[in-house]
Amino acid sequence: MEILSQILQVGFFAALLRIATPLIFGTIGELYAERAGVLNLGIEGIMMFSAMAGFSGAYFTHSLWFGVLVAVLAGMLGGLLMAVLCVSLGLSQHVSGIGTTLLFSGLSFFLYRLIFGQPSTIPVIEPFRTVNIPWLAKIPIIGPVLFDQYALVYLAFLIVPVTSWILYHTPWGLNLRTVGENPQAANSAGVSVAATRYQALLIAGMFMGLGGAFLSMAQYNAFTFGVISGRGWISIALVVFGQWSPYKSMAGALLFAFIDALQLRLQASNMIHIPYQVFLMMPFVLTILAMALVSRNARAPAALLRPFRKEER
Amino acid sequence: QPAMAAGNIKIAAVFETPIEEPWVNQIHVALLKAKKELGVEYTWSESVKAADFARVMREYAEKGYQLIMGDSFGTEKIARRVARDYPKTAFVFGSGIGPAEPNFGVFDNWIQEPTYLSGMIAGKMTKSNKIGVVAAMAIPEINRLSNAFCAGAKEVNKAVKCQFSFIGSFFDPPKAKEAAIAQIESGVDVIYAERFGVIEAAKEKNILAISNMSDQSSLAPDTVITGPVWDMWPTVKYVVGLVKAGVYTAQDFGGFSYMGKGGSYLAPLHKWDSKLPAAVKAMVAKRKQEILDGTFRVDISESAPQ
Amino acid sequence: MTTTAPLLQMRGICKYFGSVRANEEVDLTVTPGEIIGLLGENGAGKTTLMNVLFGVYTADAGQIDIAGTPATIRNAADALHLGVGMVHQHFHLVSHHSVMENLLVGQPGRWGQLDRPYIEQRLQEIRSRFGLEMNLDDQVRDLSIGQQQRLEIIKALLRGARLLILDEPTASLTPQEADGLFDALRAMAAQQMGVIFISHKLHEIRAVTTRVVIMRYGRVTATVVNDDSTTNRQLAELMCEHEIVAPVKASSTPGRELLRLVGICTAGGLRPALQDIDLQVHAGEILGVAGVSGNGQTELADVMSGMLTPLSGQMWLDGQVLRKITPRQVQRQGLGRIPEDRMHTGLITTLPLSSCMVLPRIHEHRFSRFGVLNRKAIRQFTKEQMQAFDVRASGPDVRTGTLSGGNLQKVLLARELAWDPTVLLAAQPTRGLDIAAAQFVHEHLLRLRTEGKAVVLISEDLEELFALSDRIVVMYEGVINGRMPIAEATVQNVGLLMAGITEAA
Amino acid sequence: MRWRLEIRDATPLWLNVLLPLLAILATLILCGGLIVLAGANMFDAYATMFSSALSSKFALTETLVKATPLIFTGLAVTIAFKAKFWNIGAEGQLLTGAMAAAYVGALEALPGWSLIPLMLLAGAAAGAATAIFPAYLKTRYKVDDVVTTLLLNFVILYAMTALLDGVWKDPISGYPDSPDILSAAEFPVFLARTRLHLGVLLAFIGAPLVWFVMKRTTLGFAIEAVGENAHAAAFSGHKTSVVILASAAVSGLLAGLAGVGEVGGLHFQVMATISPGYGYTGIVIAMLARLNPLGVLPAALFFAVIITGADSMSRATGVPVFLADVIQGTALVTMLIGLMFTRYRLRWQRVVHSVQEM
Ligand SMILES: Nc1ncnc2c1ncn2[C@@H]1O[C@H](COP(=O)(O)OP(=O)(O)OP(=O)(O)O)[C@@H](O)[C@H]1O
Ligand SMILES: Nc1ncnc2c1ncn2[C@@H]1O[C@H](COP(=O)(O)OP(=O)(O)OP(=O)(O)O)[C@@H](O)[C@H]1O
Ligand SMILES: [Mg+2]
Ligand SMILES: [Mg+2]
Repeated sequence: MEILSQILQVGFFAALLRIATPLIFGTIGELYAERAGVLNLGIEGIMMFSAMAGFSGAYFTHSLWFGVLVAVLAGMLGGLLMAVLCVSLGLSQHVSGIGTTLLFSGLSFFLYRLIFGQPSTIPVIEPFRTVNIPWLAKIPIIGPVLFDQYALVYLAFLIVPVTSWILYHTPWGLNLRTVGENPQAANSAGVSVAATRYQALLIAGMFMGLGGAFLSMAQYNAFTFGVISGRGWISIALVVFGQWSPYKSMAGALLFAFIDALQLRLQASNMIHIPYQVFLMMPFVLTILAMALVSRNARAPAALLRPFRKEER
Repeated sequence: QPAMAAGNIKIAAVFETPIEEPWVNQIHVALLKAKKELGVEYTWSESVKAADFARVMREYAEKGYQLIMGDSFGTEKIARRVARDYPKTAFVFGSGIGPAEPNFGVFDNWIQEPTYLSGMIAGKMTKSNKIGVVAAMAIPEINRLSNAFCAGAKEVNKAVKCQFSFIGSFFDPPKAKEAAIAQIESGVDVIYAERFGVIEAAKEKNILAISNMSDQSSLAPDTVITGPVWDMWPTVKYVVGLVKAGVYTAQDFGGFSYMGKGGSYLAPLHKWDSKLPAAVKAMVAKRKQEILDGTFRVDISESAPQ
Repeated sequence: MTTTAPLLQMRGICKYFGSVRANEEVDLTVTPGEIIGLLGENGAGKTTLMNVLFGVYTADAGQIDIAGTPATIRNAADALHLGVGMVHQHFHLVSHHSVMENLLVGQPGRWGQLDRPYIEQRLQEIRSRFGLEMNLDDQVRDLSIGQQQRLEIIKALLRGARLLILDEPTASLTPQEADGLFDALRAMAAQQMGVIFISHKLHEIRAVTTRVVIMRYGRVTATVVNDDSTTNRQLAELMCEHEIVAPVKASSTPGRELLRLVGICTAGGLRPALQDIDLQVHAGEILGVAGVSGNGQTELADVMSGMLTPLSGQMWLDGQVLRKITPRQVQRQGLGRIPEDRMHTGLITTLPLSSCMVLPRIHEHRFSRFGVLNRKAIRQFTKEQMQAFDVRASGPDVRTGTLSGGNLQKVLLARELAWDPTVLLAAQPTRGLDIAAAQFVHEHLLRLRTEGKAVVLISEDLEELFALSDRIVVMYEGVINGRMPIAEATVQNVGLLMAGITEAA
Repeated sequence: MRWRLEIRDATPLWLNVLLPLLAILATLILCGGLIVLAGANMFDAYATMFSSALSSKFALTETLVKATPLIFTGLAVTIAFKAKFWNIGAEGQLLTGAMAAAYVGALEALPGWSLIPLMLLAGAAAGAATAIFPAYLKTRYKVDDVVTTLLLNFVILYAMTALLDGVWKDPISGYPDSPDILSAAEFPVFLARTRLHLGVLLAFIGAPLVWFVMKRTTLGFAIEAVGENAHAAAFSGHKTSVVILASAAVSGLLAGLAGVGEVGGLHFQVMATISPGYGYTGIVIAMLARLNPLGVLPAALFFAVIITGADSMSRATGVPVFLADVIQGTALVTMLIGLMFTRYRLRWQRVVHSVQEM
């Protein structure tokens, strides 16, 4: 009963959307890469790097949106590296991804130190404010939940239908899916596999960049070391959980956020005395369980993990 | 017994976290001050993983640093083992256990006194009678503060209820912020920001916050009333003196972090100097004096807060 | 010389893969209305040449003129743009997409959206011009091989191909489907298109082409006009270095029953379900299984080799009933198996040849003891088998995938026959093989028969079935709807059964 | 397409030697740029880096000690990846191994001589069990192994901190660390005043042993066959799920031993931060070694040199420590590119033009 009263609060749902936002960005980004046949394990490092770059951009220009732009470019840089490694050079996607994460997270901290030194109080920016959509925000209950959020939250929930539309209703989306299923088929239909995968990875990087930007510029107002804290890895899990579908992946992100928001409230309410780590691991355990239930019908893009070299067979 | 240090001594610090971590930062700041004012040589390593901790300590010891300091969240025993192998080097580490002969001295962030005082302020300032603590994890150092904060509040306001949340890591400000928001939404209106991220939530939600470890008023002058500050300077100054004089022995330097020695205090009120009700100010000042006089002792409870 | 500009003129094409000279100074001309047959042994360079033309490979030297103007073909998009379409030896279809999606790939959209109406309209045109039809909303994975073939051709025509390349398109078509395809090709030629048709089946080449180009070791060695003056034998001789002699089938009387299936049923779903399959095969007998691809032959082979667990039914091998039908069990009971897909089921192309050769028998005492491999024995055995079956490869350590199709098939035969199986299950054993290699396989099947073994031969090549089998059964939609001794079998009655028309009806 | 990659018929030996060296050189030059950016002298910095990893007994033994968990996790990943069981979970398996070892090592009821062998056994078993679970989900329910192994790392980490925070908390320090193991359970050290412990020896024995299993036994044969083509292996009578489970077990066992080594040889207790991501680095090591168990040794040593060396270098020169991660990442990338050219060559491809003498 008390749990119910915790959930049925405006703030709970608002928190849910906020927590889900970086996950949605990461998940949708990863989705583009995987639908094109590339597992981007670089996501954790790329999100970290763009969180840092975006924050620095905003810090020095005092323009948040400029910071977002920098974050997006930084994310695309990460996508580009992945593309060079596992598209142009056809290297193993696992290693390219782990290498990218290693390199980009190292680089984030390194550059952060170079730029900001070792200050005794961490540099902060004035973060994004929530955008209150006039009239709509006044609607009781759903108003404050849906229409009083950060601009990037709106964007996150916007890119889900847009992505779905792109994937299933545009020529480019079809080419992308074909590249991820059967690169030979795409190639012989005149679609450049390499170019498509490059584009997919760049778009993926862009969204990962937005995820990073959200964390260091909206949800928090500084870049610190734990700012990503595994959210990239979780995004990878959510793509599989969502069976490579944008809407289902979003549902996964929302479920994950639901559990996280709930555990924060249960902890605070002192209602149940179990180790707080149990709450922390709940999202992970539930994701594994849910996957065990749905996986039998799930099917990864057939060409996932396979490099494509034109003249090889 | 460590030998007499000739002239300029060399100090190294080994920190497990990045230098931004609030506790580590206080040690670091004090050592920087020692470099400037006492003319010691000072180098440090940040972000030294537990797995590398011993190696880095040994490296400094091998290189002839006379004093090695550092934090030790999970590296306590590692540090002790290394110290045993270098009896001529002085080691001073944050620790919950006592010193170890001949050369392993300890300190701790005994800042429960100012934390208690800020708890009293929180107890007076809350309107909902719900106050909160968002902390990293339930380890003794943190429990001590959480409990002192809550006890201070309860002393002045019997109706106060305390809520505690742990985020499970030392660094995850977005999560700390969400945890704080969760508390605020359940009615908390004064919150103790043990970790980064909490003050931002308080500011956004227009409630009051108590900072931690350093003076963080600048982050949100209207939100942050005050907060306990840990000052490692007295400790550092004393230890450096001992090492310089060649009379260093393994001791518990924890006492130097008490208010009485100037090792901890309540952060300046800044803007709140004028906003805080005079009665509250007077009450805090009185209790502070009693602590300094030794007539009031803040109870130390290191069990996980309930 | 013809007066009209040739549709295609390839001159001096060279293509090397490392040290392999796949194409050397190749010239090829196609004029409008021509159907060119491209003939050559496995590995002669036919596919490579076509891949160069289609932009999949970039030639090392040479020039390509399309419709009289020099063309630069860097990729398939260029080729499609120039009106060259290609149906690959292995289909390039996305099996989890719909027919519509497969047709739309690489097509520009309208208003940024997929342009379905355009495809519908083009499909209408293609239907009226060439008589090819397709249901747009089917999933490719539900289509039969013949339908997938058709889809590939439509895909090419849809792009306005004026020159169509078909690389071994009939390898798994039924005679009727092949005839349908030939009608379409003739219709194209009649409309002044050019067609390049690759096949190992001489009768097809003879039936449909106007001119035959013969390749050998990467070079064009002969060009023959296809008319009454040329004979099959001539073509075969131009193509191969050694003489082709059709194997003779000695008479033999069936002995005791070696294999028996009773009431085999399997679950349906994406694959056709087998219903109540009963079969017996006797010593000294080859049983042919005919049927249009996708009517349960693959499933039958999978059940027999233990890869598909039947819902009900039993299997006897050499008089003993199998408790569980698993790969291990059927092997142990003396069933040798040549799977339909040698590259993906039979062999592991990335492993050394020697590993593939002992893959099913690695636990035998001869090859390993207490879990430790006897590598000497393995290599020795591989060498012996390579010698015995004339496998042409540099040695037992060579990567299996680098062998040609014919040699891969020999490896499989060598592996399975080494154990002296009492029954051999051979599924499509000559698919894609050139005449010489196919001959080699046939000889071995017949040898088993004379040795008093039993063979189950599943094939879509009626000619092959008629030449080798003692009895034929026909499969249609998962049931055996006809059985007859070979003496009674004709292309007509078997063809009707394959189409599902039983005599009673 | 102007430049294209062409597969080599054979790789000359000198390339196999030269290319990794070139890769290292490229890494040093690229990261040298960052060192200069940080205001230090590149040559001094590198001199410090290599000397502090290699130049003294202390440095050398520390490098070997550092390489030990990397060898174990590298081998673990090698075996799993060979079977195409994408085990990203060596990290979690290391943790369970470490926990088991720390638990057994602190049991007073056991005779002293039995502690070390039992710790090894328990750690190996715990690691194996941890890896078998996701492998079972994969073979039985087709659950994506990349995701389950990855997520399990978090679950295990939280479970471990919950234990350390609760029932298993060291009663003396009150920190979320486990109590110390008994002194009889501490691994013997081979060289006085160093930390060259039993685990180091085991790691260096382990690599050839794993090589033997992979190349010379039926289990290795089956693992490779199933990994390369599970369908074909099944057709030939191999039980693919059993083979995958077996490879997962061996993989987890090795990762578990990495944890045992850290507990028995270095820390004598478990804490939440016992592994700075050795499980993930193991993936990198395994791939650098091109999934060859013997190659794991040089790859792990190379990484150990970078980690210890770059660490000391950054301390000596004031370059931010995070350079060590950057060097590792860069080294991985350049090494991958370098190794690729042992299999491929870059060839200038003329786009077809007219042949003059037609
Ligand atoms: N991508 C490739 N890499 C390396 N070698 C190749 C490649 N493609 C073809 N070859 C080689 O080029 C030669 C010609 O092969 P190709 O496939 O063109 O023969 P083909 O005439 O089509 O044979 P088949 O009748 O069996 O289809 C062969 O020796 C083949 O091994
Ligand atoms: N990937 C490859 N790399 C190098 N050489 C190859 C490769 N693939 C094939 N070859 C070479 O090609 C030769 C013949 O192989 P290929 O597969 O082209 O034969 P094929 O006759 O075309 O078979 P199929 O009937 O399958 O078309 C082999 O002997 C080998 O030397
Ligand atoms: Mg071929
Ligand atoms: Mg071919």
